[in-house]
Amino acid sequence: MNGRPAPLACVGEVIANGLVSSAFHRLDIALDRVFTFQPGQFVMINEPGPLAWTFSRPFSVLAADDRIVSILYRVVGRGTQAMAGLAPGRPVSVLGPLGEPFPAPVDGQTTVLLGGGVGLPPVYAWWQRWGLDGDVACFGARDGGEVPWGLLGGPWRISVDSPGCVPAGRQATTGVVTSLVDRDDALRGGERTVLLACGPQPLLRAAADLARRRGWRCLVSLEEHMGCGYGVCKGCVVRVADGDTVRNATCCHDGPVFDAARLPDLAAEAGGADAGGAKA
Amino acid sequence: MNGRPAPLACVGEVIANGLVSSAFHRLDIALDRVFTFQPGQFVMINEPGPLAWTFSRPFSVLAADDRIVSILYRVVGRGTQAMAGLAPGRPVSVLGPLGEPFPAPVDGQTTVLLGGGVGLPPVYAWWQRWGLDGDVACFGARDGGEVPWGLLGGPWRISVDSPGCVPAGRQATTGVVTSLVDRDDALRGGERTVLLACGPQPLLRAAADLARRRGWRCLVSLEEHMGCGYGVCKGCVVRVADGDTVRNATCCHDGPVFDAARLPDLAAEAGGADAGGAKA
Amino acid sequence: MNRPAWWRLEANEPFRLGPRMLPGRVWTASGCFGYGLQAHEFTTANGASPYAGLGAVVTKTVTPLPREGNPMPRLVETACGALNSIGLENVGFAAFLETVLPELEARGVPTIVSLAATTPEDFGPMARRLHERAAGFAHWHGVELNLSCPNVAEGGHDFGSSPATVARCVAAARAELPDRALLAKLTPNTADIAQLAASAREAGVDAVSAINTVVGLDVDLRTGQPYLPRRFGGYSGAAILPIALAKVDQIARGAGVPVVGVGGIATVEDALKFFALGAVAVQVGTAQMRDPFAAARIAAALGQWSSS
Amino acid sequence: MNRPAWWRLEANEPFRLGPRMLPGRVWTASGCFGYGLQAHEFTTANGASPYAGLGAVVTKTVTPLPREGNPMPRLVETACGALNSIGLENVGFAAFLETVLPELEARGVPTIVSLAATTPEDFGPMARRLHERAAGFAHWHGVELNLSCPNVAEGGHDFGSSPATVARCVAAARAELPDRALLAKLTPNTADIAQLAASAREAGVDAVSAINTVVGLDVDLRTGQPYLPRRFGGYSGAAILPIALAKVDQIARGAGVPVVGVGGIATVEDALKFFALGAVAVQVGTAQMRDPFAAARIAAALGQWSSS
Ligand SMILES: Cc1cc2nc3c(=O)[nH]c(=O)nc-3n(C[C@H](O)[C@H](O)[C@H](O)COP(=O)(O)OP(=O)(O)OC[C@H]3O[C@@H](n4cnc5c(N)ncnc54)[C@H](O)[C@@H]3O)c2cc1C
Ligand SMILES: Cc1cc2nc3c(=O)[nH]c(=O)nc-3n(C[C@H](O)[C@H](O)[C@H](O)COP(=O)(O)OP(=O)(O)OC[C@H]3O[C@@H](n4cnc5c(N)ncnc54)[C@H](O)[C@@H]3O)c2cc1C
Ligand SMILES: Cc1cc2nc3c(=O)[nH]c(=O)nc-3n(C[C@H](O)[C@H](O)[C@H](O)COP(=O)(O)O)c2cc1C
Ligand SMILES: Cc1cc2nc3c(=O)[nH]c(=O)nc-3n(C[C@H](O)[C@H](O)[C@H](O)COP(=O)(O)O)c2cc1C
Ligand code: FES
Ligand code: FES
Repeated sequence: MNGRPAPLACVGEVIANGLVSSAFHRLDIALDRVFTFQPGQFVMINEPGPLAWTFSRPFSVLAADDRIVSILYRVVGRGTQAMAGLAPGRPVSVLGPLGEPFPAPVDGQTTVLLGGGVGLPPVYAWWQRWGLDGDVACFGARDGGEVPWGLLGGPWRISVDSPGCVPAGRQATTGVVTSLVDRDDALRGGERTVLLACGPQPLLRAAADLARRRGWRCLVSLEEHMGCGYGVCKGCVVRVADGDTVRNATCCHDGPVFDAARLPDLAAEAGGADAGGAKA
Repeated sequence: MNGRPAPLACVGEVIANGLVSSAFHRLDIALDRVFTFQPGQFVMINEPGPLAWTFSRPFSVLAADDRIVSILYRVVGRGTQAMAGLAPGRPVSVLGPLGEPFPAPVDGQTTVLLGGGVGLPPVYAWWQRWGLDGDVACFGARDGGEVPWGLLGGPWRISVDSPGCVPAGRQATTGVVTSLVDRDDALRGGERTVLLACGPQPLLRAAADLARRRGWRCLVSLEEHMGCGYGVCKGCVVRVADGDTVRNATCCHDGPVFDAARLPDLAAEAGGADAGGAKA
Repeated sequence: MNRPAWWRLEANEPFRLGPRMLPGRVWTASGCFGYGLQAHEFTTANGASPYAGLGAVVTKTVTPLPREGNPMPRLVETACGALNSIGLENVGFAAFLETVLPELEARGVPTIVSLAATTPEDFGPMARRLHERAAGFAHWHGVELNLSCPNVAEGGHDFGSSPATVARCVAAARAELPDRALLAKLTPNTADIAQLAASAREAGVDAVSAINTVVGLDVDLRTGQPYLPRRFGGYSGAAILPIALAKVDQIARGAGVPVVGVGGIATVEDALKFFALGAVAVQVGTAQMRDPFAAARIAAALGQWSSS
Repeated sequence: MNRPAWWRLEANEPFRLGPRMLPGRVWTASGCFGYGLQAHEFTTANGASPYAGLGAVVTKTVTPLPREGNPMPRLVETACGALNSIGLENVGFAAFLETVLPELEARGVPTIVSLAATTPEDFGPMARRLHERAAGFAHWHGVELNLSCPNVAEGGHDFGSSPATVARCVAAARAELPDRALLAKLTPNTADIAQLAASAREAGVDAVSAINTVVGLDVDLRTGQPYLPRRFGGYSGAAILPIALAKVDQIARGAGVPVVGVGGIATVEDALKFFALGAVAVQVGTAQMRDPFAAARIAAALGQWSSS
């Protein structure tokens, strides 16, 4: 909790909103103040005024530049559908940044980043902020069309569930996203290696499993349905081990980033076959 | 009820929507079928799908041209506010034409038309359809800015509550709209004269009063809050004299056009001072 | 939407409800579609009938004597629904029986007649006269006792919230209605609707309808007074859907009586939620007011799945 | 909006409620603003405090022992509101008393403590311990008995719907709470809320709060099952505003006890509707979840009129 940037509660204005791949929209919002965040943090988005949805929607911060905050989203339901229709100039309410971020790297640490589908923003933001030569950034998607190639430079390792739609000059491995590091001998047995993952549940399980096998620390960013996003409603609880006992933690305020070793629900069915790279 | 055009229930598309005076918007909607109506009839307007207001909103038909139906509206609340934001291309649901129209003229009839504020459409439509040289068309508004001059050609007599904003080459009398015919000797004592009026309650009262004094027949178009617009909910009833008894009639289906002589509520306070020409 | 995997019904096929078959499972709700005659005018220009595929039109509630209803205004739109205070304006049972019902029969509109009364024992004679006059009608399918209208000053509110009164009303009507479906429409303004439903079952209904409107109020901020002259109105529309679903679930799981779901239905998705909880049929009310084809559209969508 | 002509209150001025003065008439509702501590983080970057102008924060209901609450998911958004099934997750009365309440006092947050229990007699000891521990606290203003949470399996539902039980709960707490305001929060899931309010008045409350959430349900169409593991949830948000207004009116005109309005308030207009019906204060619940400044904004708007 310490060192988290102070969250804003304000109404911004859409300055850009459109597809950056076949499935992901990018929304850039101009605020009236500078926006700072830590990679892994999120914002609650809503329409202001009478059009507001009862609950705001959580989205990880993709990037921030002075007064502009950007998110990446997939249209899945009512809220994201409305978001996709927001033309430049339209007001958007923003609450954040919120939640526990991914930790900053310590000296000598090697970081492996695994993002799947719309789980990309936290790992992308971490890579942009802290990424070094020895670190490994991986992203998995359903197919090449879903990958926002423009965001992901050469160093990114890309996996796809099904081949196709990969632009000329770029490469993608067919398979689950964990396979991008599984075969990497340079990464075996690193005690100082930290795995940061965000994506669908099967990806998180595979990531936790991989980390356990290699003796890495593993931090995952979870998703839970949220009411408030700032810890007051207890609508988003996650079971977290605390020594010998398991207690409720809020995904929004204690998380969304948790140490995988403390998540019994993740361990429970770990190593399942379906560690797909793309969000359902 | 006989001879009313069969009503449509369909979703059209906005083709134009904008101010035609300082206070009145005109909305043109393209349908997939030819739209025919009788002057005095109205349509129920709504947004289709999940944005629909619980109740559709009634608006008199201003004009129709093949597949295009046009209305004139003033922004007063939530529904009309939303309507003002409908850009060309947006879908609009239209139910209608509905209700009892103003009667067509009979041979030898002189017709006096009185419209106030957004009560203009029914009398405008009547004038466009049936108006002859001997008829008199009058329109009252708050000021010259509110008058849709582009719609109202030379023959229209215009009154305004307060002078100002009258374009060069056009004329407007300051005063209530009934005063435009009150002083007209050519119109005294005509038994074959019919007065058709639509506008705010004080205008309708003044019109009924004038007609009574002159021995004219007077038909008024009433407004009531509506639920369905087609006679099924009994949410819009008006007290109407039926011989010796007074019973409920639906404004939407038995009206909105009624013979003023059959409306006890109109007579009750008739002749009030405030027979203003503009709708509140 | 697509057909959900759990969907099993044939919504547009006849199904048994009490002594007879009803033609389908999507109905219009009482008071929101008049006497079921007014919407015929939409057939000509739209190439389709608003009655197509309807299992029943539940007619506007009629009372033993004609009623003028409440003073205007009678309707208030709220943020996500509406309040009404119509006050059961109706032509009265005699006029209904002599002119309206025969016309519904002539037009082939599947009809369920909604009745209200000020004492439980009034339902007996009304049911008997219906039986006498309309026994031969092919399209008259049943009676729905409106035990729940919260707008009638003379007792409507407390009336239907006592299980004993519900039982007396049902018993009185059942005794005179041997060969048509008998439904009781229950009030949601009670702590335990399953108890009312169970009482109706024991007294002999074939199904209960749930829910009628929820007591609500809205204030006109210009005056600081309620909009409606009677202060309270009946709350309906999208806002009450989750309340109706809860009440239907309580009945379906707790009262052992078939239930017809009403409240907030505007789309096929809304209707499906009631069927998922075990409703045998659904009624469309407020949504029918803005779209005379609302129920017919839902019936058509469900019908497509049935035949596929 | 502009100040309505009928507006007479000074919403941000201290007013008497029972034995003491409360600092204002716009409060946050229990369960939607945590323990009143989490939102301090919004003050720094926004140049304003979410607590500014609040008459009280009603803290999340605490129970004698800590509770883990219900299984996830606990929230469902509906077309114009939400269902919750949190299940009274809370740190327990002891931890609340020792760590939370002193911190609220230290931060100067005007506080009303919400309590729930499984038997009426549990309220006595809790009130006594509060009185013993916090008698000297300047910012602790009272207790709200949550007699209405519909989500607790062990009786919460029927619990608060009997006038006799309401009276026992109130009497038990009142006996131990000599110098703080005592409120009873009533369930709307009853046919006669005015009766509950009258019962609370006779047993000694200073005011009643109305309403808690309405029982609701939503169905997940993919599975055909309710979204919430416990099937039912508490319905809140814009959709319940007309229901809350009706209940508040019934109490205000029928029970002779001051009433605090809760339910669906998101704007100053919504709040005004409760004041128009005679509410002495209002609480903001669900709207506070999407905007930590919701209640503060309403207080500021009303405060402007008071001073003008
Ligand atoms: C911390 C966090 C970060 C997230 N970051 C991103 C991101 O960067 N990009 C992105 O596309 N999505 C992200 N999500 C998921 C995103 O919040 C949901 O896709 C979105 O809320 C769906 O809203 P809807 O109205 O379109 O869907 P609906 O299904 O109509 O929503 C109904 C309700 O369910 C909730 N809900 C639905 N799906 C999810 C979900 N997967 N997780 C949490 N709540 C959900 C909604 O918030 C809403 O309350 C994140 C979720 C969390 C918790
Ligand atoms: C037969 C008829 C013809 C009409 N023709 C026109 C027209 O040509 N141009 C025009 O500008 N207006 C016309 N009106 C009035 C128009 O319907 C209302 O201005 C409009 O419904 C207001 O909607 P709102 O949501 O903006 O206002 P709100 O006040 O937010 O509406 C709330 C509710 O009150 C109803 N309502 C509010 N004002 C009126 C009103 N004056 N009459 C009836 N219901 C009202 C609305 O329909 C809605 O149900 C007509 C009304 C009727 C009955
Ligand atoms: C304007 C109006 C009039 C109604 N009249 C009746 C009635 O006469 N008898 C009755 O049983 N229910 C009546 N109802 C209740 C509806 O039949 C239905 O139970 C309720 O509105 C909930 O369904 P909905 O949300 O689909 O409207 C009326 C509802 C409305 C909105
Ligand atoms: C997530 C959530 C949790 C709640 N928890 C409590 C609670 O612990 N105690 C209580 O008395 N009311 C609780 N409530 C009810 C609210 O305090 C309030 O009475 C109700 O939600 C209606 O107001 P609203 O529409 O403004 O939310 C809760 C409501 C919500 C939405
Ligand atoms: S979303 Fe409210 S506590 Fe997490
Ligand atoms: S608006 Fe429904 S009967 Fe006239």
